[in-house]
Amino acid sequence: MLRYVGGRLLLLLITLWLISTMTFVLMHSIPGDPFTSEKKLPEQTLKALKAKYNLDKPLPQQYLLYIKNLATGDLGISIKTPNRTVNEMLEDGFPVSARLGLQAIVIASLAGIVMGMIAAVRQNRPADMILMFIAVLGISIPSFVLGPLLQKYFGLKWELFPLAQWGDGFWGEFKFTVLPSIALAFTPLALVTRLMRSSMLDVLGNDYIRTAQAKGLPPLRVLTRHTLRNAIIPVVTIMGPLVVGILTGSFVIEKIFSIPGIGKYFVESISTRDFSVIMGVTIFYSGLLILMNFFVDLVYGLIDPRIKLGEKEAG
Amino acid sequence: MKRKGLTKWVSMLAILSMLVLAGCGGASDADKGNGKLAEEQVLNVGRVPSEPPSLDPLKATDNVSGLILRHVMEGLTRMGEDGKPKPAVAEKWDINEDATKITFHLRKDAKWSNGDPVKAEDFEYAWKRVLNPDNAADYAYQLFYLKNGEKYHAGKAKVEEVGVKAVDDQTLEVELEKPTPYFVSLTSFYTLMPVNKSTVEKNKKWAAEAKTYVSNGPFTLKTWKHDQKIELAKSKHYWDAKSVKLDQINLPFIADDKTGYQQFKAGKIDETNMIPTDLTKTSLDKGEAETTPEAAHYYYKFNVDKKPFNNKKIRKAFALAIDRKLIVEQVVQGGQQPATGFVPWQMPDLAQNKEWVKTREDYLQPTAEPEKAKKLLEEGMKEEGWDQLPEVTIDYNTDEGHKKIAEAIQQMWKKHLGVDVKLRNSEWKVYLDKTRSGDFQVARYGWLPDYLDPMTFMDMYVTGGGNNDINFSNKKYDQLIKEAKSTGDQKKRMEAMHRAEDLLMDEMPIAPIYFYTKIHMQQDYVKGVKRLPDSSVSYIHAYVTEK
Amino acid sequence: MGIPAHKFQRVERKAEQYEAIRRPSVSYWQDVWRRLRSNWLGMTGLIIISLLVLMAVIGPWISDYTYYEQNLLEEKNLEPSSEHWFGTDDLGRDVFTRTWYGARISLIIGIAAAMIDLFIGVLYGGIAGYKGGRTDEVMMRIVDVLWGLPYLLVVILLLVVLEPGITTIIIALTVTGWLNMARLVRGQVLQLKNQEYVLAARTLGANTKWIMFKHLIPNTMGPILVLLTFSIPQAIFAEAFLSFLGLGVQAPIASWGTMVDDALVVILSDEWWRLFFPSFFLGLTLLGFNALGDGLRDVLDPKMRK
Amino acid sequence: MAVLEVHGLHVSFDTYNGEVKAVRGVNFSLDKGETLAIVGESGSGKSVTAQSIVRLIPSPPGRIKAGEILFDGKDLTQVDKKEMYHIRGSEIGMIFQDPMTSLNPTMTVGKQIMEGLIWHQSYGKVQALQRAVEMLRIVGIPNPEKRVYQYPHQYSGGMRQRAMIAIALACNPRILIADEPTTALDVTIQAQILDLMKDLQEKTETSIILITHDLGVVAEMAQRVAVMYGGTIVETGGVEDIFHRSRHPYTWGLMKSLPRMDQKQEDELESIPGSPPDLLSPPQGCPFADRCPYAMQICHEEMPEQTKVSDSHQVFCWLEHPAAPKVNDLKVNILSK
Repeated sequence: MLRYVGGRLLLLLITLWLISTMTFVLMHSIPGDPFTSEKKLPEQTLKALKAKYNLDKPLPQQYLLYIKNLATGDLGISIKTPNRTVNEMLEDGFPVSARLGLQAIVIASLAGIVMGMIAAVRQNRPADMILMFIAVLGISIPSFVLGPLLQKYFGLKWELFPLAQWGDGFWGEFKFTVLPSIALAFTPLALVTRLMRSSMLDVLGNDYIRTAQAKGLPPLRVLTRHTLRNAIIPVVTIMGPLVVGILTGSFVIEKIFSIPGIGKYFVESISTRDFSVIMGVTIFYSGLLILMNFFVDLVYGLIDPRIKLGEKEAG
Repeated sequence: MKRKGLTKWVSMLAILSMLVLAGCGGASDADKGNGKLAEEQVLNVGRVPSEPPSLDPLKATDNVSGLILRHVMEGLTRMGEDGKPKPAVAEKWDINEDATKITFHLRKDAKWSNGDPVKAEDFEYAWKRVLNPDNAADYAYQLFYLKNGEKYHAGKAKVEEVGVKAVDDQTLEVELEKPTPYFVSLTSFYTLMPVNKSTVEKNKKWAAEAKTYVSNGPFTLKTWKHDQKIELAKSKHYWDAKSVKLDQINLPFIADDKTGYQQFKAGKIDETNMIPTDLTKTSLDKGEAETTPEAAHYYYKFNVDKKPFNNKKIRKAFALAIDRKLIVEQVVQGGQQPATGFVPWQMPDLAQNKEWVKTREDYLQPTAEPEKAKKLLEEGMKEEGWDQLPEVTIDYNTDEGHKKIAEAIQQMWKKHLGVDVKLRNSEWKVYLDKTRSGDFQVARYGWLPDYLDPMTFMDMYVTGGGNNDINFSNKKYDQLIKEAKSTGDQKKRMEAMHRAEDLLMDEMPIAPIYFYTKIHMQQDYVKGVKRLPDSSVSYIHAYVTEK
Repeated sequence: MGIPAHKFQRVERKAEQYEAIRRPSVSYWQDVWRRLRSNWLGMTGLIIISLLVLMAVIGPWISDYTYYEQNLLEEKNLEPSSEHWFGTDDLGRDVFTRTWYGARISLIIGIAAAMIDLFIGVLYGGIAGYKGGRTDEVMMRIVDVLWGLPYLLVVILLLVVLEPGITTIIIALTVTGWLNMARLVRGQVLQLKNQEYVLAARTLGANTKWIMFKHLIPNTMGPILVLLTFSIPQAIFAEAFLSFLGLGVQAPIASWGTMVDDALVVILSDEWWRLFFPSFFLGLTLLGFNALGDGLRDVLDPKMRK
Repeated sequence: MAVLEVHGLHVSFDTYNGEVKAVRGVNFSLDKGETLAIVGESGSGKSVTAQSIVRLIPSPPGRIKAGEILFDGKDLTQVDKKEMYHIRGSEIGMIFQDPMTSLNPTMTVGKQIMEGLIWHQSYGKVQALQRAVEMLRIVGIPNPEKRVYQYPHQYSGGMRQRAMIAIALACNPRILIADEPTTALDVTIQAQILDLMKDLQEKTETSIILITHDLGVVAEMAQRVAVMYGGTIVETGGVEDIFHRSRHPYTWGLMKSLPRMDQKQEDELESIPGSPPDLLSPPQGCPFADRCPYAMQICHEEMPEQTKVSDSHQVFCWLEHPAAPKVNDLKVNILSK
């Protein structure tokens, strides 16, 4: 096991290196640089700017410089907001995105699992149909539509929650997080519900459920003790990338609700070609993603003792 | 002028006459509400979509930084409501006859927020700092007017040779490369604002946080919560603090127009420009929003190197087949003006002291002229010996507004010229790359002026000009622009530029569409907000009455 | 007892009759179809989708308008009426025609992208999960790499390299679209491959392909179908985003995604029909696919087939 | 004294194709310490009958249409859910056919045994664990202290069925329903498991309902046998009655298909031609009539009545009718064609 974990951590570094190298290449192979703008800057200004950010050097040299800084944990300075370092941007923004994301994940996974279980137990009956309808709403109303709708009704019309912005302190922030959390949770909720329903149905058909029932366990106990764990693998699988995606913020939700998270950097850094931010958020995101997928793989083994990773190939 | 202005520099008489005028008009915002000052003088402004990139005048390049800088900092002059420079840190100034040497006399009571006096040296330091190539300031070119400014920036002159010098604490001498009568107006621009020399030298990151920020304007930077909000507080060190009524201006960052709009509706925001484009017409019709003209031009540019727009008649035909009035009234719907020439409204003709557009003939009709256009197209095709027009594609960068206009124009060209054109949209920087490299036939463009003088438009299309990516080249035109640039005589300058515009509109390398407006909404209890001809907005003398 | 004696006569049977097959034998797909036909949920889904496809084909054709013809002066933002069944948009175009024209693009893109995701994802994830060990390790790290790359950068590169159009959109959508499917399938296969029936099949000498397609894939069909029904709307909305960047269909051609995008503002104004119709049919499509998915799940579920 | 009495049980499943009448009027009783075997081929309704006793038929689509199941004088079709949960597991235990799939793969065997104890007998965790170890030892699992913490996939097939028995018997139920307990096992292990069950039954006086299609198992385990066909019991009696004095053509068929020691290797086992009736539209008359070599007209038209051969032996067949022809000596010829 220890060797497996060690091997995975080494692979993590290699994967991360691959991602950053490919991103670096991609980033420099698309048109435009941070200083391309509608009004063309004078040649000498461009030269000075490029020199300042080492962009005048040959690419391999830029790459080595970048990797060198990266090794020391320095992600560099944002080219478009020159008074902030990428590290600062991530340090300030990530807790905000993560907070919102965690709330959304909790809503989506808990409610989704419960709703999925209900739908499965009540298969093809009204409760199941209603839940399917909700799930379809959840996927057919994208967050860029849902956000403004929530704002219009819960913020403007009924004045239940603030329309947008962000507060101070944990509880001061809470009311600001309600609407965006809901908006953020909606689609994952639908996905978790549907996946859970489907794999619950698979599990409910198994013989050991009958064994559990024959033991005289009441249905709720059968569901929680015997079906949940066996049915949750698909949900756990999609949770890996989903959690990372949500924790690192959503561009759309953060924009609509004016939330100071890091979600916007994923889009804005690329549209402004802010090279250092692109690299910074990519490394941050993929590091998190790889860790999370690693974690998911470990969780597989905990959930189902039959799953043994890192073993010799089957057959 | 609709709004009651309490301009400090205008004489008492002027104030009186304006009040009378406002009374006659009956629509002054002082009439709305009961006019009693509210207890809390706090204004919530919805104009900041995201974190300002930098509040260091050296690095600021965008509207948001500009908006904040205009309130926390003060240059030698400030733009007045008539578009003319008004005294600010400089009490007065002298210009020599050919507009190559200007002496600014600074007021004694101008102070930094840390109590230091504002000295001429701060300006000299700030300007040379902008020009210093090591600092790589995007807007260094705003100071290329200074003698040797461009050379110093290019590393071809020494810093001492740059034409700015603090003679003493209150006197700043400026030498210019060429006659530049509008240089005084430029001193209100944020790149030319002073910085506190000792602060900047001590702390490289002084402009990154509210705590370390030292400013000389009517407001100070009270809070800067990154990615979240900025709060400005009235400065007690400001020389004219007594005419500032607001205690605080809150600038929450609101990235989405729809959110800004709803925030305004919810009363969380008092003044904003965040109105979704599709709602402008409704908001204007309901009277909740207003527009002000903006000296900027939205047009299509023809690549004169690419068929079929190498032909002047064909260019003209396409330009004539655009119904500008229809686009303005039915597509963009924000009170814009159909463009009938190149230089937009609000630009002054400094020789006649009138708006430029009123001193020139209309080169085009606001509506389409289908017969003329069709005839020109046929003639053009005959000239080129084409039976069939080469395929035409409109390029635009993706944005809801651009797309709608492109769709409308596509339809107009089909209807009026019988030509099927294609649309092609691209991501912003890809689009820039395409247009820069000449990989387009006709593309949308919008030009916002750097300063309030027609030259900011006219020198764009000189041969080899930095932004002349349509490769337009005309010797006569180049000659006229050169003429205008070499004299301080407004009459000669304006005349030359008028002739250049005649020529440009005859060659028609661009198809004018409309002149921009700025839109805003303001709660009834907000008074004294000023909107200036350079389309900036000022809250310095704003106040809040009881609701 | 009053039973007549003749009732106690022996009734002779021929031997063949014993073997008479009570239920006609059917092929696998015939069986699926027969069972689906009796599954009202699946049939509802199938009918909804068929109707939508039918309308996408004939919708633009039965309307008097084209998707591009504008009438800026007289017919902007008209409510639904007998003239314009779904109203008109802000350039005075007929929303009915645009909706069904958009249906063509959105349905093609949604279904094609989902199918490609399914194909690659199931194959890749199945192999990774089944092989396990180092193969799985390497294959899943490749997935991580693709996932970690900033998608927008990839898309912009495609924008430069490829001509805009439906094919390009589908390529862009499937470059990373299959990753989720692959991970899901792999997770399921990891769980299933150690189950007794698979072990049994393996001991009996069944080859990998057989085990994959006869044992593993059918048993993970439920989650696959769920993810599949989700990748359709995702593709449809992503298409709007990609078209926004310049990768996809060019204006004035609309898709549901771009129509929803363009009509977003009606949340704050009154022209509800511009948002409602494309959203409604998009929702209906998803409802159809979800119902069909659930129905198929019931039909294909090996445990339910008795 | 009967521990369990089943009277006129009807169970149906509502499917898309219509109502499947899986059990149609089944009666039997079970005495204390007795083993009743219910035999019949698959689809005959024997498993449904067993599952109905503890109300474990999936509902919907299944439902008990009519009849009563008396346990301790209580009608199990009527008791409330809560009481039913108590009876299941604690009073009536169950073992299923496939030990491979009948254990929860994600729970240790120990926990699966302990669960019932904690739930029904309010055992503490430590106590329950001790009992689980004890149970494993009783069912003959070596090294139970260690095995109790293992997962099912670490057990072999036979061990799993032992574990299943341990689970079913942990609470000392009065009735054990064993639904084809050995079908999925190797022959050698089959014998071990049967021995184990017999052994345990002697010690605990548990009554067993043994559901099987394997007459060999019946011979070894049961005192009484009920033969089911097409959702009804066609013949019931003591083991001797059924094996040596059976009166129903279907039972004869079953006997014929039983492998015998004296059979030559090359002889094929005899089978009953045809297939069981479609219970979507069950035949009006005797369900076996279609396959019965002696079928008479009446067989196709009316259900046969019960004929009491002896106190312990009942049969449902028109051949028992005084008016019916005697066919005793013809059966072998006809069946073997």
